[in-house]
Amino acid sequence: MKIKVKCFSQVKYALGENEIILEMETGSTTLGLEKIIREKADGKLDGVSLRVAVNQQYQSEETILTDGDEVAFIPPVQGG
Amino acid sequence: MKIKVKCFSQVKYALGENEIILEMETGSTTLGLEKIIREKADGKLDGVSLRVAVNQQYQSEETILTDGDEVAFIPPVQGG
Amino acid sequence: MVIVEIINGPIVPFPSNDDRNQDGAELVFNGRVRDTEHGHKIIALEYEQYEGMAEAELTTLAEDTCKKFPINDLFCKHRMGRVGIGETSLHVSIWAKHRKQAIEAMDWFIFELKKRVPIWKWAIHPDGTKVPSECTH
Amino acid sequence: MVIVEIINGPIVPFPSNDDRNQDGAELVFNGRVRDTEHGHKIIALEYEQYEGMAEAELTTLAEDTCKKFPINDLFCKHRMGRVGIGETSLHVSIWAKHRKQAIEAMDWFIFELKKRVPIWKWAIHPDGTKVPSECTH
Repeated sequence: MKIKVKCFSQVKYALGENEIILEMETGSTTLGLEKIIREKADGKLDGVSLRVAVNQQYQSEETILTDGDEVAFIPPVQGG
Repeated sequence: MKIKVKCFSQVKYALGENEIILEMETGSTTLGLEKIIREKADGKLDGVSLRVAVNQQYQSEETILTDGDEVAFIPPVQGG
Repeated sequence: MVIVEIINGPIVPFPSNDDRNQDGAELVFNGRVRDTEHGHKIIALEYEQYEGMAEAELTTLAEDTCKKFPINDLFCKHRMGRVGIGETSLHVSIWAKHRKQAIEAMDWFIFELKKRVPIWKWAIHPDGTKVPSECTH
Repeated sequence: MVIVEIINGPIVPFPSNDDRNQDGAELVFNGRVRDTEHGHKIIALEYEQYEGMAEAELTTLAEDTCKKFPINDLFCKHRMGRVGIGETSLHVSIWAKHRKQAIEAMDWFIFELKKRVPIWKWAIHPDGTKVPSECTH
Protein backbone atom coordinates (compact mmCIF):
# COMPACT_ATOMS: atom_id res chain seq x y z
CA MET A 1 0.00 0.00 0.00
CA LYS A 2 1.06 3.61 -0.59
CA ILE A 3 1.58 5.97 2.33
CA LYS A 4 2.19 9.68 1.92
CA VAL A 5 4.45 11.21 4.56
CA LYS A 6 4.29 14.99 4.98
CA CYS A 7 7.48 16.58 6.35
CA PHE A 8 7.64 19.78 8.37
CA SER A 9 10.21 21.79 10.29
CA GLN A 10 12.97 19.57 11.64
CA VAL A 11 11.70 16.53 9.75
CA LYS A 12 11.79 18.44 6.47
CA TYR A 13 15.22 19.81 7.37
CA ALA A 14 16.57 16.36 8.27
CA LEU A 15 15.18 14.58 5.20
CA GLY A 16 15.41 17.43 2.71
CA GLU A 17 11.90 16.60 1.48
CA ASN A 18 8.46 18.15 1.76
CA GLU A 19 6.74 14.90 1.12
CA ILE A 20 7.69 11.23 0.69
CA ILE A 21 5.61 8.45 -0.81
CA LEU A 22 6.41 5.06 0.71
CA GLU A 23 5.35 1.57 -0.26
CA MET A 24 4.46 -0.36 2.91
CA GLU A 25 3.12 -3.78 3.74
CA THR A 26 -0.48 -4.23 4.78
CA GLY A 27 -0.76 -4.07 8.56
CA SER A 28 2.07 -1.58 8.95
CA THR A 29 1.65 0.91 11.78
CA THR A 30 2.60 4.47 12.64
CA LEU A 31 5.35 3.17 14.93
CA GLY A 32 6.90 1.14 12.12
CA LEU A 33 6.74 4.15 9.86
CA GLU A 34 8.32 6.41 12.46
CA LYS A 35 11.22 3.98 12.70
CA ILE A 36 11.72 4.15 8.93
CA ILE A 37 11.63 7.95 8.96
CA ARG A 38 14.09 8.20 11.84
CA GLU A 39 16.42 5.83 10.02
CA LYS A 40 16.20 7.91 6.86
CA ALA A 41 17.11 10.97 8.96
CA ASP A 42 20.34 9.25 9.88
CA GLY A 43 20.54 10.54 13.45
CA LYS A 44 19.35 14.04 12.68
CA LEU A 45 16.06 13.44 14.48
CA ASP A 46 17.62 11.89 17.58
CA GLY A 47 16.29 13.67 20.62
CA VAL A 48 13.45 15.25 18.65
CA SER A 49 10.07 14.20 20.00
CA LEU A 50 7.58 13.51 17.25
CA ARG A 51 3.82 13.27 17.53
CA VAL A 52 2.01 11.49 14.74
CA ALA A 53 -1.01 12.62 12.76
CA VAL A 54 -2.86 10.32 10.36
CA ASN A 55 -5.03 12.07 7.80
CA GLN A 56 -4.50 15.31 9.72
CA GLN A 57 -5.67 13.93 13.08
CA TYR A 58 -3.35 13.49 16.02
CA GLN A 59 -3.07 9.84 17.10
CA SER A 60 -2.20 9.19 20.71
CA GLU A 61 -1.59 5.46 20.16
CA GLU A 62 0.01 3.23 17.59
CA THR A 63 -2.32 3.14 14.60
CA ILE A 64 -2.62 0.66 11.75
CA LEU A 65 -2.20 2.38 8.41
CA THR A 66 -4.30 1.86 5.34
CA ASP A 67 -3.60 2.46 1.67
CA GLY A 68 -3.57 6.15 0.78
CA ASP A 69 -3.11 7.42 4.33
CA GLU A 70 -1.41 10.77 4.81
CA VAL A 71 0.94 10.67 7.78
CA ALA A 72 2.92 13.44 9.43
CA PHE A 73 5.49 13.18 12.21
CA ILE A 74 5.03 16.40 14.03
CA PRO A 75 7.99 17.95 15.85
CA PRO A 76 7.28 20.40 18.69
CA VAL A 77 5.03 23.09 17.24
CA GLN A 78 6.00 26.77 17.36
CA GLY A 79 3.03 28.88 16.39
CA GLY A 80 2.41 32.31 17.82
CA MET B 1 -8.01 75.91 61.55
CA LYS B 2 -9.68 75.47 58.18
CA ILE B 3 -10.00 72.00 56.60
CA LYS B 4 -11.24 71.45 53.08
CA VAL B 5 -13.16 68.21 52.57
CA LYS B 6 -13.49 66.94 49.00
CA CYS B 7 -16.56 64.80 48.35
CA PHE B 8 -16.82 62.09 45.71
CA SER B 9 -19.24 59.39 44.67
CA GLN B 10 -21.35 58.18 47.58
CA VAL B 11 -20.02 60.92 49.89
CA LYS B 12 -21.00 63.60 47.38
CA TYR B 13 -24.36 61.91 46.88
CA ALA B 14 -25.01 61.65 50.62
CA LEU B 15 -23.98 65.24 51.44
CA GLY B 16 -25.08 66.93 48.24
CA GLU B 17 -21.77 68.82 48.12
CA ASN B 18 -18.59 68.69 46.05
CA GLU B 19 -16.55 70.31 48.75
CA ILE B 20 -17.03 71.46 52.34
CA ILE B 21 -14.87 73.87 54.35
CA LEU B 22 -14.88 73.09 58.05
CA GLU B 23 -13.51 75.01 61.00
CA MET B 24 -11.79 72.55 63.34
CA GLU B 25 -9.83 72.75 66.55
CA THR B 26 -6.06 72.37 66.53
CA GLY B 27 -5.15 68.72 67.10
CA SER B 28 -8.18 67.36 65.31
CA THR B 29 -7.62 64.12 63.43
CA THR B 30 -8.90 62.32 60.39
CA LEU B 31 -10.96 60.02 62.62
CA GLY B 32 -12.69 62.96 64.26
CA LEU B 33 -13.38 64.48 60.86
CA GLU B 34 -14.77 61.20 59.53
CA LYS B 35 -17.19 61.11 62.45
CA ILE B 36 -18.40 64.62 61.58
CA ILE B 37 -18.85 63.71 57.92
CA ARG B 38 -20.74 60.52 58.76
CA GLU B 39 -23.03 62.49 61.08
CA LYS B 40 -23.70 65.06 58.38
CA ALA B 41 -24.63 62.20 56.04
CA ASP B 42 -27.36 61.24 58.48
CA GLY B 43 -27.06 57.49 58.03
CA LYS B 44 -26.58 57.57 54.27
CA LEU B 45 -22.95 56.47 54.63
CA ASP B 46 -23.68 53.64 57.05
CA GLY B 47 -22.08 50.49 55.74
CA VAL B 48 -19.91 52.42 53.27
CA SER B 49 -16.24 51.85 53.93
CA LEU B 50 -14.19 55.02 53.57
CA ARG B 51 -10.46 55.35 53.17
CA VAL B 52 -8.94 58.71 53.97
CA ALA B 53 -6.54 60.81 51.92
CA VAL B 54 -4.85 63.92 53.29
CA ASN B 55 -3.47 66.28 50.67
CA GLN B 56 -4.11 63.60 48.06
CA GLN B 57 -2.15 60.88 49.87
CA TYR B 58 -3.81 57.81 51.32
CA GLN B 59 -3.34 57.59 55.10
CA SER B 60 -3.42 54.15 56.64
CA GLU B 61 -3.59 55.46 60.21
CA GLU B 62 -5.29 58.23 62.12
CA THR B 63 -3.57 61.46 61.17
CA ILE B 64 -3.43 64.83 62.90
CA LEU B 65 -4.70 67.57 60.62
CA THR B 66 -3.13 70.95 60.09
CA ASP B 67 -4.58 74.23 58.88
CA GLY B 68 -5.32 74.22 55.16
CA ASP B 69 -5.30 70.44 54.75
CA GLU B 70 -7.35 68.94 51.97
CA VAL B 71 -9.07 65.76 53.11
CA ALA B 72 -11.10 63.23 51.15
CA PHE B 73 -13.04 60.25 52.46
CA ILE B 74 -12.73 57.82 49.65
CA PRO B 75 -15.50 55.28 49.08
CA PRO B 76 -14.64 52.08 47.19
CA VAL B 77 -13.13 53.15 43.88
CA GLN B 78 -14.58 52.03 40.57
CA GLY B 79 -12.18 52.89 37.77
CA GLY B 80 -11.83 50.80 34.66
CA MET C 1 8.25 53.74 29.62
CA VAL C 2 5.01 54.88 31.14
CA ILE C 3 2.34 57.15 29.65
CA VAL C 4 -0.78 57.93 31.69
CA GLU C 5 -3.59 60.20 30.55
CA ILE C 6 -6.91 61.05 32.15
CA ILE C 7 -9.02 62.66 29.48
CA ASN C 8 -12.43 63.96 28.57
CA GLY C 9 -13.93 62.84 25.31
CA PRO C 10 -13.48 59.69 23.28
CA ILE C 11 -10.32 57.64 23.67
CA VAL C 12 -8.01 57.45 20.69
CA PRO C 13 -5.98 54.23 21.10
CA PHE C 14 -2.23 54.38 21.42
CA PRO C 15 -0.65 53.58 18.06
CA SER C 16 0.32 50.04 17.27
CA ASN C 17 3.46 49.74 15.20
CA ASP C 18 5.96 47.36 13.65
CA ASP C 19 9.05 49.32 14.67
CA ARG C 20 10.20 47.37 17.71
CA ASN C 21 12.73 44.58 17.61
CA GLN C 22 12.67 43.36 21.20
CA ASP C 23 8.95 43.26 21.99
CA GLY C 24 7.44 39.92 21.13
CA ALA C 25 4.15 40.81 22.79
CA GLU C 26 1.76 43.72 22.44
CA LEU C 27 -1.33 43.40 24.62
CA VAL C 28 -4.17 45.90 24.45
CA PHE C 29 -7.18 46.12 26.73
CA ASN C 30 -10.26 48.22 26.18
CA GLY C 31 -12.68 48.40 29.09
CA ARG C 32 -16.09 49.28 27.70
CA VAL C 33 -19.41 50.37 29.17
CA ARG C 34 -22.12 47.70 29.33
CA ASP C 35 -25.82 48.54 29.31
CA THR C 36 -26.45 47.15 32.78
CA GLU C 37 -25.06 47.98 36.22
CA HIS C 38 -25.96 45.51 38.95
CA GLY C 39 -28.88 44.24 36.97
CA HIS C 40 -30.28 47.69 36.25
CA LYS C 41 -30.53 49.06 32.73
CA ILE C 42 -28.40 52.15 32.18
CA ILE C 43 -28.02 54.48 29.23
CA ALA C 44 -24.48 55.64 30.07
CA LEU C 45 -21.91 55.87 32.83
CA GLU C 46 -20.42 59.07 34.11
CA TYR C 47 -16.89 58.82 35.42
CA GLU C 48 -15.71 61.05 38.24
CA GLN C 49 -12.13 61.46 39.43
CA TYR C 50 -10.32 63.00 42.35
CA GLU C 51 -8.54 65.49 40.15
CA GLY C 52 -4.80 65.41 40.69
CA MET C 53 -4.77 62.37 42.93
CA ALA C 54 -6.27 60.05 40.30
CA GLU C 55 -3.56 60.81 37.76
CA ALA C 56 -0.83 60.66 40.40
CA GLU C 57 -2.03 57.28 41.69
CA LEU C 58 -2.42 55.94 38.17
CA THR C 59 1.10 57.03 37.27
CA THR C 60 2.54 55.46 40.42
CA LEU C 61 0.65 52.27 39.68
CA ALA C 62 1.91 52.16 36.09
CA GLU C 63 5.47 52.63 37.35
CA ASP C 64 4.94 49.94 40.01
CA THR C 65 3.74 47.57 37.29
CA CYS C 66 6.85 48.17 35.19
CA LYS C 67 9.00 47.43 38.24
CA LYS C 68 7.09 44.31 39.26
CA PHE C 69 6.94 42.71 35.80
CA PRO C 70 9.56 42.54 33.05
CA ILE C 71 7.64 44.68 30.58
CA ASN C 72 8.99 47.52 28.48
CA ASP C 73 6.08 49.93 28.19
CA LEU C 74 2.73 50.54 29.79
CA PHE C 75 0.46 53.13 28.22
CA CYS C 76 -2.90 53.97 29.77
CA LYS C 77 -5.80 56.32 29.11
CA HIS C 78 -8.83 56.67 31.34
CA ARG C 79 -11.83 58.63 30.19
CA MET C 80 -13.83 60.97 32.47
CA GLY C 81 -17.37 62.30 32.20
CA ARG C 82 -20.21 60.68 30.36
CA VAL C 83 -19.33 57.51 28.42
CA GLY C 84 -21.97 55.90 26.23
CA ILE C 85 -22.80 52.19 26.05
CA GLY C 86 -20.12 50.28 24.14
CA GLU C 87 -17.58 53.07 24.36
CA THR C 88 -14.14 52.66 25.90
CA SER C 89 -13.56 54.07 29.38
CA LEU C 90 -10.16 52.46 29.98
CA HIS C 91 -7.49 51.75 27.38
CA VAL C 92 -4.24 50.01 28.31
CA SER C 93 -1.41 48.97 26.02
CA ILE C 94 1.50 46.86 27.25
CA TRP C 95 4.66 45.98 25.31
CA ALA C 96 6.90 43.21 26.57
CA LYS C 97 9.47 40.73 25.40
CA HIS C 98 7.20 37.82 26.24
CA ARG C 99 3.46 37.20 26.21
CA LYS C 100 3.27 35.67 29.70
CA GLN C 101 4.60 38.75 31.45
CA ALA C 102 2.43 41.09 29.38
CA ILE C 103 -0.67 39.15 30.43
CA GLU C 104 0.32 39.01 34.09
CA ALA C 105 1.15 42.72 34.12
CA MET C 106 -2.18 43.62 32.49
CA ASP C 107 -4.09 41.53 34.99
CA TRP C 108 -2.32 43.04 37.98
CA PHE C 109 -2.41 46.62 36.70
CA ILE C 110 -6.18 46.63 36.19
CA PHE C 111 -6.82 44.74 39.43
CA GLU C 112 -4.84 47.34 41.37
CA LEU C 113 -6.39 50.24 39.43
CA LYS C 114 -9.78 49.07 40.66
CA LYS C 115 -8.47 49.06 44.23
CA ARG C 116 -6.51 52.26 44.56
CA VAL C 117 -7.09 54.84 41.84
CA PRO C 118 -9.72 57.38 42.99
CA ILE C 119 -12.13 57.16 40.08
CA TRP C 120 -15.84 56.41 40.40
CA LYS C 121 -18.77 55.58 38.18
CA TRP C 122 -22.21 57.12 38.25
CA ALA C 123 -24.98 55.16 36.58
CA ILE C 124 -27.25 57.16 34.30
CA HIS C 125 -30.66 55.51 34.22
CA PRO C 126 -33.15 55.63 31.34
CA ASP C 127 -35.18 58.28 33.23
CA GLY C 128 -32.09 60.49 33.39
CA THR C 129 -31.40 60.07 37.11
CA LYS C 130 -27.78 59.73 38.11
CA VAL C 131 -26.64 57.68 41.09
CA PRO C 132 -23.28 56.40 42.30
CA SER C 133 -22.67 52.88 41.09
CA GLU C 134 -22.06 50.75 44.13
CA CYS C 135 -19.98 48.23 42.28
CA THR C 136 -16.86 47.55 44.29
CA HIS C 137 -14.94 45.24 41.98
CA MET D 1 -18.45 33.53 17.66
CA VAL D 2 -15.17 32.29 16.28
CA ILE D 3 -13.19 33.56 13.30
CA VAL D 4 -9.90 31.87 12.39
CA GLU D 5 -7.72 32.85 9.46
CA ILE D 6 -4.32 31.61 8.35
CA ILE D 7 -3.02 34.11 5.86
CA ASN D 8 -0.06 35.15 3.79
CA GLY D 9 0.98 38.78 3.92
CA PRO D 10 0.61 41.42 6.59
CA ILE D 11 -2.08 41.05 9.24
CA VAL D 12 -4.85 43.62 9.23
CA PRO D 13 -6.27 43.69 12.77
CA PHE D 14 -9.89 42.79 13.38
CA PRO D 15 -11.93 45.98 13.74
CA SER D 16 -12.49 47.43 17.16
CA ASN D 17 -15.90 49.03 17.59
CA ASP D 18 -18.25 50.72 20.03
CA ASP D 19 -21.36 48.83 18.93
CA ARG D 20 -21.63 46.21 21.65
CA ASN D 21 -23.70 46.59 24.78
CA GLN D 22 -22.80 43.43 26.67
CA ASP D 23 -19.03 43.25 26.25
CA GLY D 24 -17.21 45.08 29.00
CA ALA D 25 -13.83 43.77 27.89
CA GLU D 26 -11.99 43.76 24.59
CA LEU D 27 -8.54 42.20 24.77
CA VAL D 28 -6.19 42.18 21.81
CA PHE D 29 -2.88 40.38 21.52
CA ASN D 30 -0.28 40.86 18.81
CA GLY D 31 2.56 38.39 18.80
CA ARG D 32 5.49 40.01 17.04
CA VAL D 33 8.83 38.84 15.69
CA ARG D 34 11.88 39.71 17.78
CA ASP D 35 15.33 40.06 16.30
CA THR D 36 16.78 37.14 18.24
CA GLU D 37 15.94 33.43 18.40
CA HIS D 38 17.68 31.53 21.18
CA GLY D 39 20.31 34.19 21.46
CA HIS D 40 21.06 34.26 17.74
CA LYS D 41 20.46 37.34 15.66
CA ILE D 42 17.86 36.82 12.96
CA ILE D 43 16.60 39.06 10.17
CA ALA D 44 13.16 37.47 9.89
CA LEU D 45 11.13 34.38 10.72
CA GLU D 46 9.45 32.19 8.17
CA TYR D 47 6.30 30.45 9.34
CA GLU D 48 5.34 27.05 8.00
CA GLN D 49 2.03 25.28 8.52
CA TYR D 50 0.58 21.84 7.97
CA GLU D 51 -1.93 23.11 5.45
CA GLY D 52 -5.43 22.07 6.33
CA MET D 53 -4.62 20.61 9.72
CA ALA D 54 -3.31 23.89 11.13
CA GLU D 55 -6.51 25.77 10.37
CA ALA D 56 -8.66 22.87 11.57
CA GLU D 57 -6.75 22.60 14.86
CA LEU D 58 -6.83 26.35 15.36
CA THR D 59 -10.58 26.46 14.77
CA THR D 60 -11.17 23.59 17.19
CA LEU D 61 -8.99 25.33 19.76
CA ALA D 62 -10.87 28.62 19.35
CA GLU D 63 -14.16 26.77 19.82
CA ASP D 64 -12.77 24.93 22.85
CA THR D 65 -11.75 28.28 24.35
CA CYS D 66 -15.25 29.70 23.91
CA LYS D 67 -16.69 26.63 25.65
CA LYS D 68 -14.18 26.68 28.50
CA PHE D 69 -14.43 30.40 29.28
CA PRO D 70 -17.46 32.71 29.35
CA ILE D 71 -16.35 34.85 26.43
CA ASN D 72 -18.48 36.00 23.52
CA ASP D 73 -16.05 36.13 20.62
CA LEU D 74 -12.58 34.94 19.75
CA PHE D 75 -11.05 36.17 16.49
CA CYS D 76 -7.62 34.97 15.40
CA LYS D 77 -5.28 35.48 12.47
CA HIS D 78 -1.96 33.70 12.05
CA ARG D 79 0.44 34.79 9.36
CA MET D 80 2.47 32.34 7.23
CA GLY D 81 5.65 32.80 5.23
CA ARG D 82 8.30 35.37 5.90
CA VAL D 83 7.57 37.86 8.69
CA GLY D 84 9.96 40.73 9.29
CA ILE D 85 11.27 41.89 12.66
CA GLY D 86 8.62 43.78 14.60
CA GLU D 87 5.77 42.54 12.43
CA THR D 88 2.76 40.65 13.78
CA SER D 89 2.65 36.90 13.26
CA LEU D 90 -0.31 36.20 15.56
CA HIS D 91 -3.29 38.47 16.17
CA VAL D 92 -6.01 37.51 18.65
CA SER D 93 -9.03 39.54 19.70
CA ILE D 94 -11.33 38.44 22.51
CA TRP D 95 -14.61 40.05 23.54
CA ALA D 96 -16.17 39.16 26.88
CA LYS D 97 -18.53 40.48 29.48
CA HIS D 98 -15.73 40.70 32.04
CA ARG D 99 -12.00 41.41 31.93
CA LYS D 100 -10.97 38.46 34.10
CA GLN D 101 -12.38 35.86 31.75
CA ALA D 102 -10.99 37.62 28.68
CA ILE D 103 -7.51 37.52 30.18
CA GLU D 104 -7.77 33.89 31.26
CA ALA D 105 -9.11 32.88 27.86
CA MET D 106 -6.31 34.71 26.04
CA ASP D 107 -3.68 33.08 28.23
CA TRP D 108 -5.07 29.59 27.72
CA PHE D 109 -5.73 29.98 23.99
CA ILE D 110 -2.17 31.02 23.19
CA PHE D 111 -0.68 28.44 25.56
CA GLU D 112 -2.62 25.67 23.82
CA LEU D 113 -1.89 27.08 20.36
CA LYS D 114 1.79 26.66 21.12
CA LYS D 115 1.16 23.05 22.10
CA ARG D 116 -1.13 21.70 19.45
CA VAL D 117 -1.45 23.78 16.29
CA PRO D 118 0.95 22.47 13.62
CA ILE D 119 2.78 25.66 12.78
CA TRP D 120 6.54 26.09 12.88
CA LYS D 121 9.11 28.85 12.68
CA TRP D 122 12.24 28.92 10.57
CA ALA D 123 14.91 31.39 11.60
CA ILE D 124 16.39 33.47 8.79
CA HIS D 125 19.93 34.41 9.72
CA PRO D 126 21.81 37.50 8.54
CA ASP D 127 23.73 35.36 6.02
CA GLY D 128 20.44 34.23 4.49
CA THR D 129 20.51 30.68 5.82
CA LYS D 130 17.22 29.25 7.02
CA VAL D 131 16.96 26.73 9.83
CA PRO D 132 14.12 25.35 11.91
CA SER D 133 13.81 27.24 15.16
CA GLU D 134 14.11 24.74 17.96
CA CYS D 135 12.09 26.78 20.39
CA THR D 136 9.52 24.54 22.03
CA HIS D 137 7.57 27.00 24.11
